[in-house]
Amino acid sequence: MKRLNAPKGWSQLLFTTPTEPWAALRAAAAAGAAGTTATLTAAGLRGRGGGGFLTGAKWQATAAEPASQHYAVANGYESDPAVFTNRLLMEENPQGIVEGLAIAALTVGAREAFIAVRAEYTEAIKRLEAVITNAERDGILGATLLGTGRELIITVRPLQGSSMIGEETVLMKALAGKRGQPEQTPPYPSEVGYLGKPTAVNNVATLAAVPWILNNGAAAYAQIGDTAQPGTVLVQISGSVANPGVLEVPTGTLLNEIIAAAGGTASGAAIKALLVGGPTGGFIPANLFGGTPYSGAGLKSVGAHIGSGALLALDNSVAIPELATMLTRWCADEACGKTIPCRIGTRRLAEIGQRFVDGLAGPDDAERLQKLAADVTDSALCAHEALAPSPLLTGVRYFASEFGPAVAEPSATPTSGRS
Amino acid sequence: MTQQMRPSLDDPRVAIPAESTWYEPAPIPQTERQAEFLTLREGEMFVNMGPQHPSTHGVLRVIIKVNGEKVVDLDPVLGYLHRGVEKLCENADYHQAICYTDPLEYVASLFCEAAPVAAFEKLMDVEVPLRAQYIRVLTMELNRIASHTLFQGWMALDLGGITPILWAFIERDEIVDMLAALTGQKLLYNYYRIGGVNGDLNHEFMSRLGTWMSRAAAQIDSNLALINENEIFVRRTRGLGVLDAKTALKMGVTGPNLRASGVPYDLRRDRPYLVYPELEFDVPTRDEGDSLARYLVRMDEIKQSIRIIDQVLHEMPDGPVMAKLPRLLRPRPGRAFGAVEGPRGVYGTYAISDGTDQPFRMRIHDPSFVHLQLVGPLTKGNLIADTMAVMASLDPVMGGVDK
Amino acid sequence: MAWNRLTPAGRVLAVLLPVLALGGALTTALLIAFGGAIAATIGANLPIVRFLVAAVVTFLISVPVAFLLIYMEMKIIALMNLRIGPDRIGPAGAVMSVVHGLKVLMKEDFTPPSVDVPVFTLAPVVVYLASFMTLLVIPFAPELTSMGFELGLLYFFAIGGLSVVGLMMAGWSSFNKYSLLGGIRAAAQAISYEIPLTLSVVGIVILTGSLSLPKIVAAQDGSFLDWFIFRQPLAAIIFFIAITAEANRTPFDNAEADQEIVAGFATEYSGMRFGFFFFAEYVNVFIVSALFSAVFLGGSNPPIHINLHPQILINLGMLGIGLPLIAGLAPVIGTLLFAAPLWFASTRVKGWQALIGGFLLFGGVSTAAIGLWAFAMLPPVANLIWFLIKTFTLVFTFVWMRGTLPRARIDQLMGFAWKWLLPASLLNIFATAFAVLIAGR
Amino acid sequence: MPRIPGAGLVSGMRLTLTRFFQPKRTVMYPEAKPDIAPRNRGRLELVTDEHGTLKCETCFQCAQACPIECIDMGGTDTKGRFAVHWGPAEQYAERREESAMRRSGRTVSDAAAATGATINTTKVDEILEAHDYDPHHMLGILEAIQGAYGYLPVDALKRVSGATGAWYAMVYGTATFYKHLAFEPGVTRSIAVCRCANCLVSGAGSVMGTLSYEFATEFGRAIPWSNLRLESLPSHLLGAPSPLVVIDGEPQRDLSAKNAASWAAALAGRYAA
Repeated sequence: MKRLNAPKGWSQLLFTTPTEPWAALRAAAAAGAAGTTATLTAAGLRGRGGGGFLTGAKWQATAAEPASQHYAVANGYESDPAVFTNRLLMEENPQGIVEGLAIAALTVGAREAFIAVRAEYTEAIKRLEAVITNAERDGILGATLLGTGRELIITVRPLQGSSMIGEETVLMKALAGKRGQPEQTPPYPSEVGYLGKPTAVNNVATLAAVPWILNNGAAAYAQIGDTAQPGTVLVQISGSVANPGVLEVPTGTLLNEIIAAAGGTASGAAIKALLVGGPTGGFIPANLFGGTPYSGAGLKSVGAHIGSGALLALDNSVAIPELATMLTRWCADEACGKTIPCRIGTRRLAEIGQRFVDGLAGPDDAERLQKLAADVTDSALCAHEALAPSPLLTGVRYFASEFGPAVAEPSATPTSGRS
Repeated sequence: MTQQMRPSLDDPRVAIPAESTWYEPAPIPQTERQAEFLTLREGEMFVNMGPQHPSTHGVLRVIIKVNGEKVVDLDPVLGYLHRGVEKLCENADYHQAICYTDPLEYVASLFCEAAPVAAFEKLMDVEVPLRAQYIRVLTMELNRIASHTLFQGWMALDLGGITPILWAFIERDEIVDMLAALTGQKLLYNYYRIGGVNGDLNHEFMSRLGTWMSRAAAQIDSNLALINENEIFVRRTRGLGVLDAKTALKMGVTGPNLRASGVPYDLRRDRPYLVYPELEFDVPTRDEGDSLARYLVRMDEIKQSIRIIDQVLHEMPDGPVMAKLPRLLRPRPGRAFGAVEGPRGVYGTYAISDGTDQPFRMRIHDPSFVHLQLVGPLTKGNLIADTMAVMASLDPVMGGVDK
Repeated sequence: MAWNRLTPAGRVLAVLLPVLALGGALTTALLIAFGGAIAATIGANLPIVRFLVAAVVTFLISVPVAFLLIYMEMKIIALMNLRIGPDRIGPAGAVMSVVHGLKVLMKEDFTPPSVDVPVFTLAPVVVYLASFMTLLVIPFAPELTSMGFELGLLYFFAIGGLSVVGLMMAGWSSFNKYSLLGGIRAAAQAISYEIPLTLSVVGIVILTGSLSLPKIVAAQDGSFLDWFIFRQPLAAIIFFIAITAEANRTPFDNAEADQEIVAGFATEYSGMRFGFFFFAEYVNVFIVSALFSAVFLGGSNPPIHINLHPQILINLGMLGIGLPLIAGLAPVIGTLLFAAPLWFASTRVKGWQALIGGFLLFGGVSTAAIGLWAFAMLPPVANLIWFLIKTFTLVFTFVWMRGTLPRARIDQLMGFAWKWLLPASLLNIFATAFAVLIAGR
Repeated sequence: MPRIPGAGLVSGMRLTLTRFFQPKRTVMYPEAKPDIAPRNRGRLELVTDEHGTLKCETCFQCAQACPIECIDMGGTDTKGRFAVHWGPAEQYAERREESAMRRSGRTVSDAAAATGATINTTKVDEILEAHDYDPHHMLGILEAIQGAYGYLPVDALKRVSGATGAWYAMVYGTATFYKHLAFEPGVTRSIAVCRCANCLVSGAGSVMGTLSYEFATEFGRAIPWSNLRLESLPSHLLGAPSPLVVIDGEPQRDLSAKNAASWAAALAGRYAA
C-alpha cells in the first residue's frame, strides 16, 4: 500500500513535516491554553475518529475538568485489519503527530501522554520513538517542556488483541490493562478517562493537523474542503481500482473524483459499488458517486460513514449479500460481549444475511432484519455496535434485487431501521 | 290483540309488558355468577368481599348476598393462592418435597413439614432418634403457641380492637426469633428432615427459650385480660355461629374447632405419635360450640403447650438428632399416611411411592380447607360483621386452603 | 435590567415592594376618603362582621386542631401498643400529621366513573362545614366565645346532625355497596343517638333554665362540686356514650368499620376529599369533647378558686423613657446571662453555640414567665387553659378507648340506644324535674 | 363476664393505660440492628474458612439440589470461552474460579495446573518487577509472560494477581478477552486468515468457511487434540496478494478468488493426514 499523488488543487497538509520543528509547540506555549483552543475552534478542526467533536472545544472541556491529573492520548490504533492510513501517517509524519500530542498535552495540562499504536506497526513505533528521544535530548519534551520546568512524558504504547481498541472508551481500558469493553458515554473520556482522570483522546490524523494550523493560521485551514468540517482526511482506496493506495483528500470531495484520482477501474469493468468506512461501513451504488461528497454529513445521508477512511471499490464479480453477510459476521466475532443486542443481535443479523445468500430467506426476513437492526443500533454503547448493521442495511437498500424477491418486492426503497 | 309479556329484570317471575324491550332488552346471563343476580329478591344485593379486603385473611374472596345488614347467602371463592404444591412435590425428590410444604401454613409452618416427614418416615421405615423426637415436640408446641397468640390478635382485630394484634406479635416475635436461632429462619423453618431434625439445640435457642419461659405464662395471661373479660367482645361472640358436635363430625372438622363443640378428639392423645404418650397434658374442650368457645379452647391450649414444653425440657435425653440414612432415598413401592395435630386441626399427608426417588402421588390434607366450608352454614342469618367474627374464630390460613 | 442577577428572594422583594407600596398608598387614600363611612357601616352591622370574623377564625383553627388530634391518636395508640409511633418528623414526630395532611393534599383527586358527581363532590364539603360550624358556639372562655347566643345548645345539635346528610350523600353517590352500607349505618346510628343525646341535657336545661352554653358554663361557677357531672351523673354517662356514637368513635365506629365494610362511606374517596372526611372526624372529636367539658365539667371554670391575684402589675407608663431601654436591653442581657453558664460549662462549646443556646433558654424562660403572668393576671387566658385541659383530657379518653375496645355490632349498638339510653335519659329528666319541683327552685 | 356491667371495659382500659407507661418494644431499625441469631440463613452467600479461602468447591450440588432453582452459576460468552458470572467480582477467589473452569466442561488447558504441579515463577517475578507491580500495566505484563512461557500458565496468573493486588477474576477476564493471549500450551502452529474487506471480497470467506467446517472448530480457538490454532489475522500485511492466509507465519501466495475453496479443502486434507 502506498501513498498516491494527489491531483492538483487538493491541499496536502497531513504528510507535510513542519518546516520548522517545534515552532507550533512554542507558539502554543506562547498563546496559552485559551489561545490555542480558540485558534483550533476558529479553524473548525474536528476529530477524525468518527465522533466529529470540535477538537478545540474538547480540549477546553478536558482542561476545565477539575482533577489532580490530566492525560492526553493519541489514538493510532486502527480497528480495521486492512487500513493503513494511520500507519502511513505515523511512519511519514511522526514529527507532526508528536508535536500535535505535545500541544494537546500542554493545552489540557497533562504531564503524561500516550500514543496508542498497533503492536504490529514496528516501523511506526520506531520512528515515533526516535522523534520523542530526540526531543527529550534537546530539552523540548521530557523532564522540562521547552525549558519551562514542567514535565511532559510521551510514551508509545503498543497494543493488540482486539479490534475494539479503536473505540475511545475501550482504548482507555486497554491502556489501563483491563478488559476491552466500552463504557456508557457520557461521561466522555474528557471527564472520566484514563485511570478515571480527564483525558483528551484524539486520532493521530487530527493531531497531525494541529501543528499545521498553528503554523499557517486558522483561516487557511478553514478554507480547505467542506465548510462544516474543514480540512483534509486520509482515505485508503482499494479493490478494483487501477492505483490502490492512501490518498489525502479535502473533505467534501465527491466520490467520483476520488475514484478518478485512484486511476479509475483496474479491469475496465464498471465499478458497481463502493464500500465506504471499512467493515462497518455502507455500500454506495454507482449512481450516487457523483452526488455524494466525502464528508461526515454527506456520507451519513446515504447510510455510510467515514469510519476508518477505507474505500473498497467493487465490480460486478462481487455479490453484495455475501460480502455484507461476511462483514456482519466479522462484526459479530469482534463484539466484546458487553451489550446483549450487539453480542447476539449481530449474530442473528449474520444468520439472516446467510439465509439471503443461500436463498432460504422467508417472507418476513426482510422486516425482521430491519427491526433487529433498529434494536441493535438503538441499544448501542459504542460505534461498533451502532454501525454494525450498516452493511446489510445499505445492501438491502441499494441492491435489493440481489437479495432476492423477499426484499425486492415489498417496496422499492425500504427505509433504514434508524430513520 | 294480546299484549306481549316478558320477565322483569328485577324479578324473573314477574311478567311485564314487552314494549319496554325496545329500550331495556332482557339480559341473557352469560355465566353462572351473572345468573345468580336474577335470583336476587326485593332488598337483596351481592357484596363482593375480597380477594383484597382488610379481613379476609389473605386472598379469600367471599360473595355475600345480603338483605340490609343480614347475610342471606354466602359463597367463598378459593384458588387465588393456588400454586400446585402437590404436583410440585411429586416432581421433587423426598427431601425437596418438604420445603414446598412449608409455605402452605405460613403461620405455623412446622406442622406442615411434620406431616409429610411423618408419612415419608413410615414409607421408608425410618426410626427417628429419641432426642430428635423430643426436639420436634418442643418446636411444634412453641409453634402452636405462636400460632394461637397470633389468632388471639386476629380475632380481636376482626372485631375492631387494634391493640391485641400488636401485643400478640410481640409474643410471636419472641418465639419466632427463638425458632430462627434454632432453624435459621423466621417463617418457613424447613427444619425437619426425614429421620430427624436439621441440627441440635444450640445455646442461643436455649437461652432465649429460658428467658421467654420465665415470664411467658404471666405475660400471655395479662394479654388475655384485655379481651377475655371485655363485654363487647363477649357479647359479640357468645352464641354466634354455633356448631354442634354432630355437624362438626359430619363435616370433618378437627382440632380446636371440634373440641369447642364438645368432642374431645386430639391426635396427640388418640393416635399418639412421637413422644406424646410419655408426656402429661390435658385436652381442653368446651360444649358451647360458638365462636367464644373456639376462642377460649385455643387460649386454654396455650397453657397446655407451655406445660408440655416444661416436661420436654426436663425429660429430653442426649443422643443423635438424625438417623443414619442413605444419601438418595428410594423407598420400596407402597403407601403411607402421616398426620399431626396442628393449631388448626389435623394436618395429613398421604404419599405413594413407586420405587423412584420422587413420590408418585402426594396428597396434602389441610384443616383450613375443611373449616372454611363452615363459614357459609354458620353465618347465614347473622349480620355482615358476624361473618368476620365467625371466620376469625375458625382461623383459616389461605396458604393451606388454596395449596 | 439587573433582573437576572437577583436572587429568587430578591426577585420576590422586587415585585412585592412596589405592589405593597402601591397597595398601601391606595388603602390609605381609600381610608382617608371613606374611612368614616366604612367605620359607620361596620358599626351599624356589628353582628354580621362579628359572625364573619368568628367564622374565619374557627375555620382557621379547625385545621391545626385536627392535626393535633391526629398526632395524638397516632402517638397515644402507639404507646399503648408498646410501639413508639411517629418519631421521625419534628420533635417526637409531632409534625407527622401535618405531613400526612400534605400527602393527602398532593394525592390524586380521583373521581370514579360511575359516581353521582355533584353529590359526590359536595358530600365532603357538607361534612366538614357541619363540623366546623359547630365550633362557633363553643365557649372557650366567657370572653372567647365566638357566638354566645341563646339556643346555642340547640344550634349545636341541629348543625351537628347536618353531618349525617353529608355522610348519606357520600354513601349514596359513591356507587359502591360498602359506601352505601357505611352511609346508611352512619345515618341510622346518628339519628338513634341524637335522641338520648338531646334528652340527656334536658335535665341541665331544667336546672339552668337556659340553652345558652355560656350561661350553662356560668351556672357551674364555684368549686368542682358544682359541675354538672356530679349533679347529673346519669346524664353525663348517657351524654358521653351518645357523643362517642355521634363522633363515630370506637366502640361505635360502625360507619367506617374497616374489617367489615372497608372504609364505609369514604371507600371511593381519595386525595383531599378523603382528607375532608378525615379532618371532619377529628374536628368532631374535639368539638364533642369541648361540649362535654362545657356542659358537664364546668367549661372554663377552674376546679377550685384560689385567689391568686398578686398585685404586682407594674405601671408601664411609670417607666417613661426607660421602657424602650428595658425592652431592648432585656433580651440581650438575658441571652448573655443564660449563655454564660453554657460557655463556662465546657471548653468544647463554641461562642456562637452558647449564644444560640442562651437565646433559646431565655426565650423559653421568658415565654413561661409571661405565660404564668398572663395566667395569673389575665382571666381569659386562665379560663382558656382550664377549658383546653378538660377538653384534651376527654380527647385522650376517646383515643384511649380506641386503643382498648373492640367494636360493637350494629344491632347491639342500636338496641343499646333505644332500649337502655332512651329510657335512662327520660328517667333522668323526670328525676331532675321532680327534684326541682321538690326543692322549689 | 363480670357481674358489674362495664367492669370488664374498665379493667381493659386500666391495662392499656399501664402499657402506655411501660417500656416500648420497637427496634429502631436503621439505627439499631435487630438481634439476629448466628444460625440465621436469610441470604445466600459464599463463606470463607479460617484462612480466608472460599469454602465453595463449585461442585454444583447446591444448584442441583435447590428445588426452586434459585442457585445458578456458570455460562459461556460469545467467544466460546468460559466466563463465570456468580455475583460481583468481590465474591470470586482463585480456588473457585479454577474449579469452575475445571468442572464446567472447559478442560483446564494448563496441564501443570490440572495435575496440581506448579511452574517456576521466577520469570514472572522479573516481569512484574520490570512493570513495577502496576496493575494498570496488566496487558503488558501478560504479554511479557506469554513471551516468556509461550502461553499464560494459571500459576503465573495467580502470582500476578497476588503481586499486583488485582482480583484474579479481573486478570482472568483480561487474559481471556484479548485474542493474542493464549491459555493452551504447546500450540505452536497456526493457520491465520485475514478478514479485512479486501480479502473477504477475494475469497477469504470461503477459505474460512471450509477450514472451520473441516477442522470442526471456530476461528480464534485451538483445534482439539492438536498443536494447531485457527486465527483471524489481526492486521493485513502490506503488499500481500489477496486473499491472505498465513500458515506458521508464512504468507501463502498461491491463492486467488477463484481457487480459494478448493485450496482450503486441500489444506485441510493435508493437515488431517
